[in-house]
Amino acid sequence: MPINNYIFLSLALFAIGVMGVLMRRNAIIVFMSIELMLNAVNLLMVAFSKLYGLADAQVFVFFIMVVAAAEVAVGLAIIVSMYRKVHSVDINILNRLKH
Amino acid sequence: MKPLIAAAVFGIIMMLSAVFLKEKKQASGLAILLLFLLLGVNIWALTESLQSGGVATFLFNDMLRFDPFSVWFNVILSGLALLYVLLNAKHIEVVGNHVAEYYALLFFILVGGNLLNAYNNLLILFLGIEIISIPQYILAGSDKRNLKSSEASLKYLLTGSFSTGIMLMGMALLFGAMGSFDISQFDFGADGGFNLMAIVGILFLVVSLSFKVSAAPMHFWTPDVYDGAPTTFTTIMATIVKSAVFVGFMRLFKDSFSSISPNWELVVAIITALTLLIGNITAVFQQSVKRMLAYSSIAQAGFMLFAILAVNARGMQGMVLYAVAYSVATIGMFTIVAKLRDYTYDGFNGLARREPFLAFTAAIFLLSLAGIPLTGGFFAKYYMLMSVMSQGGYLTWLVVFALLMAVVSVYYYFRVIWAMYFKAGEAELTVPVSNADRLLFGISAMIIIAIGVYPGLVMGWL
Amino acid sequence: MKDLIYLVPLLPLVGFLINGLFWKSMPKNVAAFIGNITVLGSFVIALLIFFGIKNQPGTAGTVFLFDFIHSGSLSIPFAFQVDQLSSLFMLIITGVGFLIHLYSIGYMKGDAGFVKYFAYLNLFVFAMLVLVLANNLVVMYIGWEGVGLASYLLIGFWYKNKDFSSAGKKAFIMNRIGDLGFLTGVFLTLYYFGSATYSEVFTQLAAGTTASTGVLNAIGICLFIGAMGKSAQIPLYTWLPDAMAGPTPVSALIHAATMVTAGVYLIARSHILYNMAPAAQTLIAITGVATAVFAASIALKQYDIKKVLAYSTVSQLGYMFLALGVGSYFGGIFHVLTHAFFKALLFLGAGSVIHAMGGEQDLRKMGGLGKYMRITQITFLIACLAIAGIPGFSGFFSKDEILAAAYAKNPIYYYLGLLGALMTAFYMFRIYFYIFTGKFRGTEEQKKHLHESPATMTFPLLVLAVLSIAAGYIGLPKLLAAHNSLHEYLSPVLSDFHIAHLSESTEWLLMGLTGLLVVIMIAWVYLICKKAQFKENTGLAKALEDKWYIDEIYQTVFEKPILALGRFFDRIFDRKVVDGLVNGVGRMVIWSSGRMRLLQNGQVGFYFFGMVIGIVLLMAVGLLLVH
Amino acid sequence: MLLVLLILIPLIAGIVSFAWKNSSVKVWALLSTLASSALAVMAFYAQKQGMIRFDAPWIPSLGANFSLNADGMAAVLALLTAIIYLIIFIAQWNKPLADFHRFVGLMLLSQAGITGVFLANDLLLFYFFWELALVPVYFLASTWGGEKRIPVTFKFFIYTFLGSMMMLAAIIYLYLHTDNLSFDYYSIVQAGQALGAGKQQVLFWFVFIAFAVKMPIFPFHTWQPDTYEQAAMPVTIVLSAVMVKMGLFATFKWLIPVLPQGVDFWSNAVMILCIIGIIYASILAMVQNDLKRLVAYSSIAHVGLMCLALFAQTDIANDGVMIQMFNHGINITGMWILVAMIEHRYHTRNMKELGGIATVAPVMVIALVIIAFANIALPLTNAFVGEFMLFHGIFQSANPHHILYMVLAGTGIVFGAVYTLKMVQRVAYGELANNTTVVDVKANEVIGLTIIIALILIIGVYPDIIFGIVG
Amino acid sequence: MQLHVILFWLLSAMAIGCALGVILSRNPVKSVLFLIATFFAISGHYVLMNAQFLAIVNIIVYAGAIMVLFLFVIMLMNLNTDAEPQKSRIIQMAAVVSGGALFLVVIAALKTVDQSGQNLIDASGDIGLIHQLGIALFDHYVLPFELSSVLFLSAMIGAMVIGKKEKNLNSHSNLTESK
Repeated sequence: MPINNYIFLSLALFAIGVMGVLMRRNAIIVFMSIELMLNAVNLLMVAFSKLYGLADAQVFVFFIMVVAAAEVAVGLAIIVSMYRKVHSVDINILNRLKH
Repeated sequence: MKPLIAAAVFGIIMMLSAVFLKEKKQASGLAILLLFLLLGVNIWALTESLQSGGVATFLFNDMLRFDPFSVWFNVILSGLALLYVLLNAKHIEVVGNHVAEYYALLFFILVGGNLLNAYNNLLILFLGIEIISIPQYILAGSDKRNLKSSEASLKYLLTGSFSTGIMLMGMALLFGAMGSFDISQFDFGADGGFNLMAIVGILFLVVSLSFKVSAAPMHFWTPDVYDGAPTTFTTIMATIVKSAVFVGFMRLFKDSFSSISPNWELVVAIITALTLLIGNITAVFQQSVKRMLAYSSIAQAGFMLFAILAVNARGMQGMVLYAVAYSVATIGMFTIVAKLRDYTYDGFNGLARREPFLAFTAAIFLLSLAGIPLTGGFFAKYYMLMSVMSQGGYLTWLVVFALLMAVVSVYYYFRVIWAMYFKAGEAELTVPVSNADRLLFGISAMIIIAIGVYPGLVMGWL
Repeated sequence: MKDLIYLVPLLPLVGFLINGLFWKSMPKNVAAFIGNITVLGSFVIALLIFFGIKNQPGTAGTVFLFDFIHSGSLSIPFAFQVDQLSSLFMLIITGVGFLIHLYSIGYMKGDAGFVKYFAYLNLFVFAMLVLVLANNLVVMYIGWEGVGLASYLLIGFWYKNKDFSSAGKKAFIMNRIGDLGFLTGVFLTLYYFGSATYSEVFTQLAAGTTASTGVLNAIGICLFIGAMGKSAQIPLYTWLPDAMAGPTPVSALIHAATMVTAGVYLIARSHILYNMAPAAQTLIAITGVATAVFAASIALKQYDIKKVLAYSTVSQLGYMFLALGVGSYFGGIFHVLTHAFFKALLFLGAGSVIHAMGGEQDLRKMGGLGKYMRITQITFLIACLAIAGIPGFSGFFSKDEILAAAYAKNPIYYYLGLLGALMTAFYMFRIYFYIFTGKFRGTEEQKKHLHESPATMTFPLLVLAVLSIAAGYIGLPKLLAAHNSLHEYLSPVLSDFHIAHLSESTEWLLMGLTGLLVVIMIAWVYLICKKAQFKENTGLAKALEDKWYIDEIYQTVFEKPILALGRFFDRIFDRKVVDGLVNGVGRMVIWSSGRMRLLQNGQVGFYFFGMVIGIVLLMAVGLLLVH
Repeated sequence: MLLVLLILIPLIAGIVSFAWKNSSVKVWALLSTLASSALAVMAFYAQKQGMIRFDAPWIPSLGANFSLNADGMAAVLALLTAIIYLIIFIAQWNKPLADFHRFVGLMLLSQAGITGVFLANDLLLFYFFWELALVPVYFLASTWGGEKRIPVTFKFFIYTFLGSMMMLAAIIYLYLHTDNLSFDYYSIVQAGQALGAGKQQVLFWFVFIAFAVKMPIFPFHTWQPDTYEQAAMPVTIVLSAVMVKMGLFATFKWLIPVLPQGVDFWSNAVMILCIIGIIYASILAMVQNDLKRLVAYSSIAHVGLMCLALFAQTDIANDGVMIQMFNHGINITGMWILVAMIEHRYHTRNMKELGGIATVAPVMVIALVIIAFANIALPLTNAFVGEFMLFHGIFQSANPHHILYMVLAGTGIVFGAVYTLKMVQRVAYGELANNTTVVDVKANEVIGLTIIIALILIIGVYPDIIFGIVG
Repeated sequence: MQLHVILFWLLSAMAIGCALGVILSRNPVKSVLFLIATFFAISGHYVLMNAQFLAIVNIIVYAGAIMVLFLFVIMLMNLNTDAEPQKSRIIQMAAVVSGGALFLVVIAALKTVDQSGQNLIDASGDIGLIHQLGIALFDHYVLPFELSSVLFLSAMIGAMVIGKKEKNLNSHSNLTESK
């Protein structure tokens, strides 16, 4: 498999993640779409790692996972605390701050 | 290296102290003590760096690169943090119960800031940005009785993670093209398709870093988050964090990407112009000073972006000046906002009668933000504009545009002065102004004027 | 002797300063004394200088005082030129000036602004002396505007009356229009000759100048525009009749005897220039004769004594300019001299009448005053005879010289001039008869009050009356005398220009014709005035009474449109257009701010869209560049 | 050192005044202005021996020096500034404003800034002082004055700041084109002259707009009548008597020599603007009822003439501008003081409600008449000398239309007479319109007016007192 | 056709299909499950590229831990219905167009990238093995490793600060209701 295929695949997943971010109203799904974007990046990293025969990119993937985990921990805490107040995870109702 | 370890350790100490400290005041006291120590450690590191002749040292398999600039900038960051805490301790204490934790997060932010001015590897840049961002998500949402705070936090989290994804894509593509994460190893000389990939990667990095510094069109989060977050934590976001991220941004583009600057210069120029336009114009209509300051911070980011466009030493000097002048003034302004009951312009009415000294220093802060000579803001802007104009070409017209926008900025900054000095009213303060506050405000104003008269103080030796 | 020349203007200046600075505490008699003694002092010195020059023409020359403006190539000295022409004028100014100062003591006795009055009067004498003594056009301009200032102050002397102060204002502004011409002339002179000093300019002119005739004409016309203003020629004459608002002695001194002749002096001074500028000369002659006739026609139907005298002055000034225009500079100066005496006398006489009438100036309220004030009547009559040009009186000789020269130039000038002279005789005797003969037409109260004026007032009348007769004999025509002492005296500085010699018989004929017609005219006036009936004027008479509506025309053509334009600028153009544009920019910024902030609609979804679209566009731009 | 003191004294005195919360601050202000006046006179005479200069390094990395130079025009204007501030404090002696110490402090700061503008020989330093002068004046004009003062002053500030920013762009551009990256006057002049004609033509407007707004020249003038009307009298004096000169002086020093080709290209356009301004402002002045607006418009006309002369670019015009700047400063100060006195006594500036003041306040009217005639350049007053040289200079100009320009500008002297005399008449003459009993003049006013009238007459009669030293 | 080629296409199809499932399914629980499936597909790719350790970690950390957390939260909020409000059709179309445009722009730029055709799917190389990664991680990348602890600390503090209920706060209207 040439690298191009992996680039296309990864970018396709990334784009799907972006679409998900754009089209969903559920904060959790949006967040999940972002995780999808991160995984697309991970895939690309691994492909490049393989291409160059360097471990660096794979290590980088570890750190992406680490950060993703931390972000998810904080993010879900925030979503939950938001849900506690308004009983919704719909991002459309987040409009007290505007203009 | 010492400041980095010190900041991390102090953060942990702060975190653990929450168990022992009963009083919020004690947490503040400890934080101030530790910040003094941190500043000391930073200055120690600076003297060492200067003694060694100012050569850059690489640490941890070239993960970090310390040079006098980064060390000096770290001194500035810790100094700003100290100034911030000294002025805002009382405001931090009223945000919530977890005061010690807030301070711990502040120290972690400083760790991230330190990484951003010393990184030599994209991974460290990524980690630095995340270490800075995650505490911000938390701080933004720390006022849990306030829905706006939670909303700000969630908005920041979602948009921030999104931009992280974009940044990672950029880094991945850059790695794909270069075969390395070490920014000093990048070689753009080679031909072929990989170069194009590198450019795509760089553009992804441009937009994602634009997000972190709140440049248009990635600025959307800024007004809402700055507005919704507790004022005192907005201060951190708008000053320490913004300066640190900018330095990271600048290092990457000046040290590493400058050789292919024609490929990204136009994009950054467009971002700069848009940022200036949106920040300044939108700020005009605001009624809330806090929100105005949020837009103003977008506008100021437009000016700071000039340092990235400039890719020369003047730009770097300008960045230091800007970081100090802008941050001190903004800390001062936000602190005053935090003290007021009413955040709108009307809330400032008659402040000059009630608190003449406070109003006077506020006027100096605002003059500095507007870039009036004799204040640090002027030289900051001056260096930025000069560094970019020396590039010539269409960038000259960008400078002219920036200056026109500076005229617009005078409108909204002076409305505050207008309210303070010329409008009748009783500006209500929720947190009283102590003499220590006055002293600190005075020192801040002195710093701004000192830089405004003699800019060599902060960048002369660089 | 001429080294003392600085004292001549200085003394009145000192008088002005003393009276001006201490006006609050100055007793009236001291003020009067200071005012009179300074002018008398000047007169004595002027007299000494005059005779010094007369006896030794070589002593004429320049007295340098100090550098006025000295910058780079521009050098304007403050220097006086003491020569025959200036000393003659100096004499008229100080002499007539002194008499009028003396007269004023009595005339102004009861006025609250007595001290101020003398201060102003001294100021006028000072400025007028600077005007005539100047050795260059710039210093002359100083005096030129200085007399304007004094005139402004004195016309508006009774400042509580808005009309009076308006008259002062009008006089100053009209003069300013002329002054602009004057200044332009000065700058042209400086530009083409590098100097404004007479001697240098005229030496260059005499030596053959590089400047073209066009330039010389331009300079000449510009300077003449200045003269038009000061000497009340068409079209800038309308201020002079209004200027009668001032105290009568002021009218006598400033608006008859001296100031208004400054224009004549200017042109006589610059005669070398005008000799080389034919177009300017012709313009002067035409303007002069037109003014002479036009003003005289208005004077025919005026009822205010001073107005009549004012139009008469305008008309006589027209004669002087006619003389200058046809090249008879002697004639012009001669008429200035004689006119100074008889017109001052007329005004002072009128002043005496007005004084007696308690301020009444309307002819229709007077009549038969002769029996109450004999001296006034007789002196007034002498002046009337002089101005009308009855042979033997001074006016006859000077006017004759002018008319003869005009005839030589172009007979049309002569006929028009003659027409003017006849009208002069008509209106002068019209007022003489109305005032002094017939029955008194005023109120009983006024009648009781009628009296001859005090000695300080009658003395000047008598002196002037003598002069009005005698002055004619210094300039007798060749026909009558071998010597023309005026010509002889002035000849070092002045010479007539290309005046064709008329044959003796023609000259006799002209003289006789003028004299005869004037006498007939007087007789006719006597018949008209005997009846002393005043009806509403209609038709032409109405137009004459209303001064040909010139003031109204000026108002409609100049004043009103400019003020309307001003209001338009003020209310609409400046505020709405110019400022509106400035404010518009500001409003546009605020408006766009209001629109732009709607982008920040609070919806994270929208923010994501914004960001993604932004990224796509930036990517597209950035990548397009590479390809 | 003399020059440094000229700036330092008001600066330090100003800062001290802020803390001097006592009515005796007026003594302090008077002392300070007396000291700076004495120094200014010394500097004025000292520069006869040769230009006096001061140079000290400031920001070496930028090539900016603290360099001051009092050549002819600068010395005259420094002297003017010192005298005007002295007169202001004398005239204001018995009229303490609210928060007088702040007023004094701001005034003295603005004095330091304005003096600095005139003396600076380094472009960056010049710009610094340019703004240092503006900011205190903003506060002054906004704090004390009429009802609408705040928005009006704000507009003034933004307008002038726009100019400043345009100028800043030009400053950076010029700086980057100097050989040795320096702000030094000669380096800047060299850099500017070395630029191509096209660049100079563009740069011209960047620089000139700042100055044109400050002067102001039609059509950049609309801030001016409103600001003059609304500001308190001392501030109006500062604005019109000295700040206006900043624009003219800067044009003379920092525009014409620096961008000669740009100036050549645009001078005709600017001259036409000036002429339009002269006539336009004069006509506007004729229909004003408010005394302050009348004087404001008359000032636009006068300044237009000076600017016109600057662009005539002849030596005599420049000398004329120099002396006329001084004269205009003195005369308009006198005018404002009188307007203030009238307003103080009658509580109105509307000429419709005034009249006949001569009956009750003859001394004031005498001063009014003298200053009014100085305002319309009557010979033997100072302004005549100035205007004469201005017109002469314009006439000598190499511009093909020089005669037309002179004559058109000359209509200004006719119009000037119209509105000035109209003003005198409506204020001073006629029946007394207002029966309030008034004091004629007070001692401090007499002193202030005497200084002004003395200067009017001395310079008018013997202008060599200035040319002998400066020329 | 070789097995790994078939596997590549199969896994790619699965990844993209499941990714689409994530963003298109109305039920959040289904979205989570689709996402887990996607992760499995991606792990399959990792295995193909001989990055076994990462493949395992991916499944353990992502699918096992993170996604469970998501699922947990969704269940907590009782969101397992199909009744979630949707954005309007137009916005959804716009989202697809925008995301597609991003994809196209980048692909257009990258389509010419390296045609060397190096096959990435082979069992050669040992960089993906735990031994190699361990050495890299704890030797070369020790600093980031340590730093990630700071990150986790702040995340921990964050979860605690955000999650914990606030009690007995002195009321402070300024902060509760900023205008």
